[in-house]
Amino acid sequence: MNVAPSDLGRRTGTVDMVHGGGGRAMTELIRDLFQRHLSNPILDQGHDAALLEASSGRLVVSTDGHVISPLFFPGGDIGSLSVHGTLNDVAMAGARPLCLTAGFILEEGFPLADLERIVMSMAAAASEAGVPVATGDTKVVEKGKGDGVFITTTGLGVVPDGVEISVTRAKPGQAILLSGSIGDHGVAILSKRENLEFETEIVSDSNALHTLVADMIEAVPDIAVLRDPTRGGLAATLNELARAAGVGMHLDESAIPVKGDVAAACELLGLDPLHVANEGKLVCLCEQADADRLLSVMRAHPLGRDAAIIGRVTDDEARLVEMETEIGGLRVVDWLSGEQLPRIC
Amino acid sequence: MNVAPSDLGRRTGTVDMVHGGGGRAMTELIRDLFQRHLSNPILDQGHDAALLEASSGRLVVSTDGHVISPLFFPGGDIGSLSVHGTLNDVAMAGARPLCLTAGFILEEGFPLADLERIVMSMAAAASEAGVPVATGDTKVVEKGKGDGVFITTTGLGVVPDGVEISVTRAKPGQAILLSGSIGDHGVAILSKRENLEFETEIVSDSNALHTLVADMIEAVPDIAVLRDPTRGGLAATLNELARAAGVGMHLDESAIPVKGDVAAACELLGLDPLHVANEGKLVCLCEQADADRLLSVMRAHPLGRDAAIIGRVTDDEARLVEMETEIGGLRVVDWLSGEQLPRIC
Amino acid sequence: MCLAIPAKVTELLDDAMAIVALEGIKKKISTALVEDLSVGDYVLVHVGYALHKVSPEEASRTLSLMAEAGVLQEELEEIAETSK
Amino acid sequence: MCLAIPAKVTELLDDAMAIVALEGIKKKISTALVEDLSVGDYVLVHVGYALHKVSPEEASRTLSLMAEAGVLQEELEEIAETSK
Amino acid sequence: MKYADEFRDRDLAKSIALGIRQEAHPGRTYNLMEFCGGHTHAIFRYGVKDLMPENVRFVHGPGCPVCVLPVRRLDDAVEIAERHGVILCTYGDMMRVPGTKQRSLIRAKADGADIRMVYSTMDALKIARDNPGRQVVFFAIGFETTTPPTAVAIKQARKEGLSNFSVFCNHVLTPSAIGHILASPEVRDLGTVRIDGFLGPSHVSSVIGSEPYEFFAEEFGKPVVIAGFEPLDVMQSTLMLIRQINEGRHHVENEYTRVVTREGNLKAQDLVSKVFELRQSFEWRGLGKVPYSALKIRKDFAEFDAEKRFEVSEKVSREVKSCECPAILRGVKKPTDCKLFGTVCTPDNPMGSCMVSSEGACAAYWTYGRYRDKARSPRREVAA
Amino acid sequence: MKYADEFRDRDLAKSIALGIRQEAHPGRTYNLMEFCGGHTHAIFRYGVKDLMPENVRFVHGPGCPVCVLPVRRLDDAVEIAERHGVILCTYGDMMRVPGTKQRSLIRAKADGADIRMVYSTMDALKIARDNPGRQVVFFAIGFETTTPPTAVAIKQARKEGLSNFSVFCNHVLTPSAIGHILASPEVRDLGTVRIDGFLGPSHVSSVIGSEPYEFFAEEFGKPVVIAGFEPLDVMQSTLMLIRQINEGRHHVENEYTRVVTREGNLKAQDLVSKVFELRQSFEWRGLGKVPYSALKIRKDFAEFDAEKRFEVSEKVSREVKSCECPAILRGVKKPTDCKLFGTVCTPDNPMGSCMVSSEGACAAYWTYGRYRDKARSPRREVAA
Ligand code: SF4
Ligand code: SF4
Ligand SMILES: [Mg+2]
Ligand SMILES: [Mg+2]
Ligand SMILES: [Mg+2]
Ligand SMILES: [Mg+2]
Ligand SMILES: [Mg+2]
Ligand SMILES: [Mg+2]
Ligand SMILES: [Mg+2]
Ligand SMILES: [Mg+2]
Ligand SMILES: [Mg+2]
Ligand SMILES: [Mg+2]
Repeated sequence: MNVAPSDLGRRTGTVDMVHGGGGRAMTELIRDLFQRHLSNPILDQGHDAALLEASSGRLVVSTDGHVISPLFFPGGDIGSLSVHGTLNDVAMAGARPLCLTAGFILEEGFPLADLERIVMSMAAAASEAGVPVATGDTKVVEKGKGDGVFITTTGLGVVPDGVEISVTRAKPGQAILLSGSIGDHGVAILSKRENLEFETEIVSDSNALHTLVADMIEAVPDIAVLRDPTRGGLAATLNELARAAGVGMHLDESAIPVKGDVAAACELLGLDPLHVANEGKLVCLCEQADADRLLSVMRAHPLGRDAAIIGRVTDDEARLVEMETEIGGLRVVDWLSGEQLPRIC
Repeated sequence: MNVAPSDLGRRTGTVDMVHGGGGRAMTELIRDLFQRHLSNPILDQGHDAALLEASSGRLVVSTDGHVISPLFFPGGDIGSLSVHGTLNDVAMAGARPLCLTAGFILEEGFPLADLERIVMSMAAAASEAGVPVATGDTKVVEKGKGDGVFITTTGLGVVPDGVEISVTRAKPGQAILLSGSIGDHGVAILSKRENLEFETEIVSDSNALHTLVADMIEAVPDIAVLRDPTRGGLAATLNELARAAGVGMHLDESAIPVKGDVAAACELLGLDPLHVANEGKLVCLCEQADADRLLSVMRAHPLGRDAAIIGRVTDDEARLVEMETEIGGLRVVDWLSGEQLPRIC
Repeated sequence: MCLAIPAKVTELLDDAMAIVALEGIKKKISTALVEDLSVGDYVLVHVGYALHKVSPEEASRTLSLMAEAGVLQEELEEIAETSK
Repeated sequence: MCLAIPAKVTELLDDAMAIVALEGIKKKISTALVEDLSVGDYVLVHVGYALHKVSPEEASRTLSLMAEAGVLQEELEEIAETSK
Repeated sequence: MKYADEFRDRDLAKSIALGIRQEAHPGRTYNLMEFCGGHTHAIFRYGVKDLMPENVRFVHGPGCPVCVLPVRRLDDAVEIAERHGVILCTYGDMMRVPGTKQRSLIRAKADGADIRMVYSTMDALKIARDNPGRQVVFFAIGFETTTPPTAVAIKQARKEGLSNFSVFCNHVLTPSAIGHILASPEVRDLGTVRIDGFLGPSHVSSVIGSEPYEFFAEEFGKPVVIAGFEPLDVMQSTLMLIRQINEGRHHVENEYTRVVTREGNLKAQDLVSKVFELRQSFEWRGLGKVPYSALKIRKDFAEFDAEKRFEVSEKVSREVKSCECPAILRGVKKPTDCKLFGTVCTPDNPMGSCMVSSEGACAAYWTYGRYRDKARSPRREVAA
Repeated sequence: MKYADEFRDRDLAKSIALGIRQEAHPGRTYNLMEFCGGHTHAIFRYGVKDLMPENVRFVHGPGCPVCVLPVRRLDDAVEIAERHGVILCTYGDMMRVPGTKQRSLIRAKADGADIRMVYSTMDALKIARDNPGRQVVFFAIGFETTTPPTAVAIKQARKEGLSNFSVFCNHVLTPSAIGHILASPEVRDLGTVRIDGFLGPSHVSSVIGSEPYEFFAEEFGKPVVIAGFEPLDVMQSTLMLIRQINEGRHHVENEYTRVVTREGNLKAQDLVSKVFELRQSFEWRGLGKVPYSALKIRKDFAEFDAEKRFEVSEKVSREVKSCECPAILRGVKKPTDCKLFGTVCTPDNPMGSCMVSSEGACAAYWTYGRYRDKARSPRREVAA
């Protein structure tokens, strides 16, 4: 994407403290960049608070800060990611998303052309998902007090009647389904990290899952739990669930889809794919009786093509997630400890 | 407030990258600090997305990032401010707030005791306002890529039937009301800035205005416009309104309440109180016929005690905000240009 | 040019420093540039330094001159008014 | 200890560098520590350096040994099975 | 605020306005140059012009230290910060002033230079104390008012042995500038700018007294009134000038007696003369090279002279060509005479220093005047 | 992944497991020390123990370069970073290892030190090239595997004249450590730890060959099998050890023939001996001072030796007292014998290096084993 920034940056082409000062420059930044690209009837009201049409039903709200580095990565950037990440959290409550809000924290000196590229990618992601960015906010921090761009998005959605998705409904015996291969996002990001660079065809799986969820709910309204295994990977998500629900889990390593390149990158860097982040995958717990039907619905959706049943919920009072390994042994799958650092040992 | 942090910080007492890694440490930070202090039935669901009770009516949503320095100031801190700032944007749409969300971006090395103090102050502000923090998010950025704490809050509210507050309803002839003295917040902050320190009794006016708005709407449901003059001060807010509505404004300098200390600090630093930020004030446009009634309702509320009618909307096609000065001359009130820098000339 | 404002000396400190008050604002400034300061004096403050004392007598003399400036005209107008 | 993984040399570069492939992953590594490398060779990669070539013949010999390890036991079990 | 509020009184303003209307002869115009940006600011900020009769006109002079600093010196400061990796301290006023290619200090900071805004020279000293491993340079600008605090800081640095502190000195002298304007061909011979009298600097005179202006009041035959910066001071001084003009006098009179004496602050003068000495010549924006119009640090304090400590390259500094600041600073043109005013050049995107400094004439015209729609409609001037 | 996936095959695993169950005599136990953390990791990560009969036991050895680094050396690295303001580069593995008062490199970084994680010594060289104004120190750790890349970097730095690059060398030697364990009174005389054989280092031997182990296989009468790091390699090597033990042999055998030869990588060995020389003695955590067990930079390359370039203070380094890492590294205790295991000490809050390194025995027990509820219920050991 080769974008000529509007005349905002005619002087320096970068974000100035002035752009956050509450004066004319800020108003113009908002108008010429944010409103221009993200335009939709709600945002175009131009209010500090967006007014939505009357709606009824149980509302769902979720928020996520995005602080990713690098800002641009194969398969997306912080703009599209901040849309997908929050839409997915709304979708994991079983909800139909209504709108998003976006709060930008910009570092002084950040190139306006990069900002425009990010906002355009955000706009494309939102419009592809069919969800408007209803309102936003921009702050500028001094050089050295930020990292280019941080974006905090909040999503709002409505839960269809009859749907009750909650971690409290996780019960021993249920099937654990995964919508596709793990680790793609994290490996795409790592491939661009300074000092780690490697070439790969792997692109981030960053995607909005609400239409997949809608299909799943239509087929099996009784789905018990949905989660998107983002930071900390599948391992963190399953451990969180186990801990919150007071259950254990038993996984089958051979059933968990991992792309060859992702496995290879993990070998190279000493990482476990189970700990690597995803941004377009979901985990689902449902009754065994519904599992096969759900699986075929998932596989019929473009974002669930590689879906698999990867294990079952157990009644382990120690709330452990355990896994039968490739070679037939048994191991525990723990949370990631600390940061995910490439290692040599 | 002297807070002993929970045992989260037993090793170092500061935020680690680990706290943002998506593993156990993060889960514990969230549980032992955020959930502990901000606890309410919605947040306690413990989901990544919060489920609200069914509600009907026109929804309002608003978001704001808070990047203030210093983090603690007379009359508040970034925690309380991030609650008030967003509740006020929701209230300025005439809405009754339903809930807030909070996204934290923490800098590695930030003291956990300070974070706890901020979260407690946020909790106190939310509970005083009667609005729950429904869900949140925490990210940690490397040392030197943040500035202690950034908080992005999003607020959700419902607009009562019959209320139509919109900048498009600004019309020549309307009265301009201000809920109290200007500049208190900005001066309280400046008094703590490095290299500027001065002593003052002035504390920030940071406050949640939704109950004042509720009273005003009850008395005059026909209010045309509400705005909180935050960044850029009263001058920016009035210019934004004038520009958006295609009207001019005429102000009376002597009618605008400015505390003695605020005026003095502005003289000392070469600032104009009209450009200094407020966090607990509102501007209101209404028909002249309603102005006196509205004024007395405002004055009856603790947060509107010093309310005043400060001018009127005009039909100036140049959309200028002009003001009769103290000595009887006329000047234009412009936006703040650039950052608000103390000056010597 | 040269933003400066009169403020009242409320405390004399060591090292040629003082506290001045401007309404409720208190600020520490340098008095290295003025001699014989006493608490209660007003000084002109510029970039954190007292530049000069302010003379109360001269201030009120100036105010009187200002008040007198329009007197003749006012009287003429009053005369015109009453003789209408 | 000493995380290392076999990868295939796909390109030899100047300055004792090479590109290796591991599935679809390509990574530039140093070959300063090994001699006589050819494209198609597998090398053991550790901290960005090739440490040693991997011998295909020895690999398959080892795999055969592994396959034979359980043969006797398997046969005994089969015999037990059929003689039930 | 005592000694401020009284001098902003509406009734007194009316009184002086009446006096002026009464004494100004309808048959002639009074062109009064306010030397100081402080006066320009007060005139616009309080709408003083609305209270004046048509024939009393203010001509804006070169009295804004930010505006008169040549681009070259700002470029040098940026270079010191960037090339030598120092901590460069300066007053808030300088931060946004555009240098060559619009590169301001705030821009250099955004690009990574360590530039810090200070309120006082004492803050700069503190930064030097707190960063013993770094060189700290105070970028000093200002007239006689601002010079003594710089002198105090240099003496203090010597006393404390702060070897990492130095000053990039750009202090200039007002009497030389006024004299230069009066001696310029435009004023003296061609008569393109008729100046009938001067509103003289007030805060500058609190230090140097009123006496230094006596020479050219006499020499050039123009009355000078040392005028305070409050709106009533400006009005009263205007009245005093009108009276002198009417009577054909050309004395130095003092309206601002509550602070200014004939001899000024001798202690401050003494300190300044110990630390600084005259430069043979210094460039003022708008006025060009003006002899003996600026100060440099004496040899005795050479170790605190950033010009000696840091080498600065020969460079081609460039102002925006069509910027009329130079003419405006000489009183030859008004901001609205500039083609860039209000279109390309606004306070958000200043092309020249007169648009940045809140004491600059362009900024005052734009911020407080009704010129903002100039870009939209044909040029029209509305009384400010 | 070729040469990896084949060695994780479930059917082959079953085959070897059958073989082991068949050949291991039910009447005796086989205590096999896996010297390397890589083996420990493979055993736990793949659940190898589940496929072994009860009487085949793995004893964890000192083969994790991160675990054996004494706290003192880590404290020195932190000091170099903090006191000398250098850019300290290190492998990710070292970042979270707790030093005195739990101060890790990551903590020093949070406090402001410039510490950068690198994947390769080539990255450290690049950082030095990119920051000519800064000193860049590579904090080198590792066994014989990791030493040659450090040697290449030092030679490259000399070639390029990178005068701002140096290495804080902590490379250690495995044969000396194994010999030291076998010679220790616990093993030799008291018999508290009975070791029947060794799974020998595989990647180390890709460099040094299998030959260096022949001396003590002979001397101490214990069989050694050089074992690859894939789970099937570990299992096959176990079978080979069982056979030797059953037959009363004590030879060095090589399971990992696809990479390891008797003589190893002569080119790498030659390079290492040009750049490094033996230290008379070096401290290993758990083993104490071990003679001739580590390398230092030769005098000829002294300008690249951070120990010579940066002065480091005499300091009292302290490990957590009740941490049993020292005993665990000698194979004398198991992680579950440590009172802190799983209560105070977890991977999120490690007290000792064995809990940080993913090759540390404590981390493996915790992460892959069923020990997490230890803090809640009475100590119970469940097969991992
Ligand atoms: S308007 Fe701008 S360009 Fe024109 S003279 Fe003024 S500062 Fe210069
Ligand atoms: S559990 Fe922790 S304290 Fe105990 S031996 Fe292991 S690392 Fe040391
Ligand atoms: Mg979320
Ligand atoms: Mg998310
Ligand atoms: Mg989620
Ligand atoms: Mg906002
Ligand atoms: Mg940065
Ligand atoms: Mg908002
Ligand atoms: Mg707000
Ligand atoms: Mg607002
Ligand atoms: Mg989140
Ligand atoms: Mg910082």
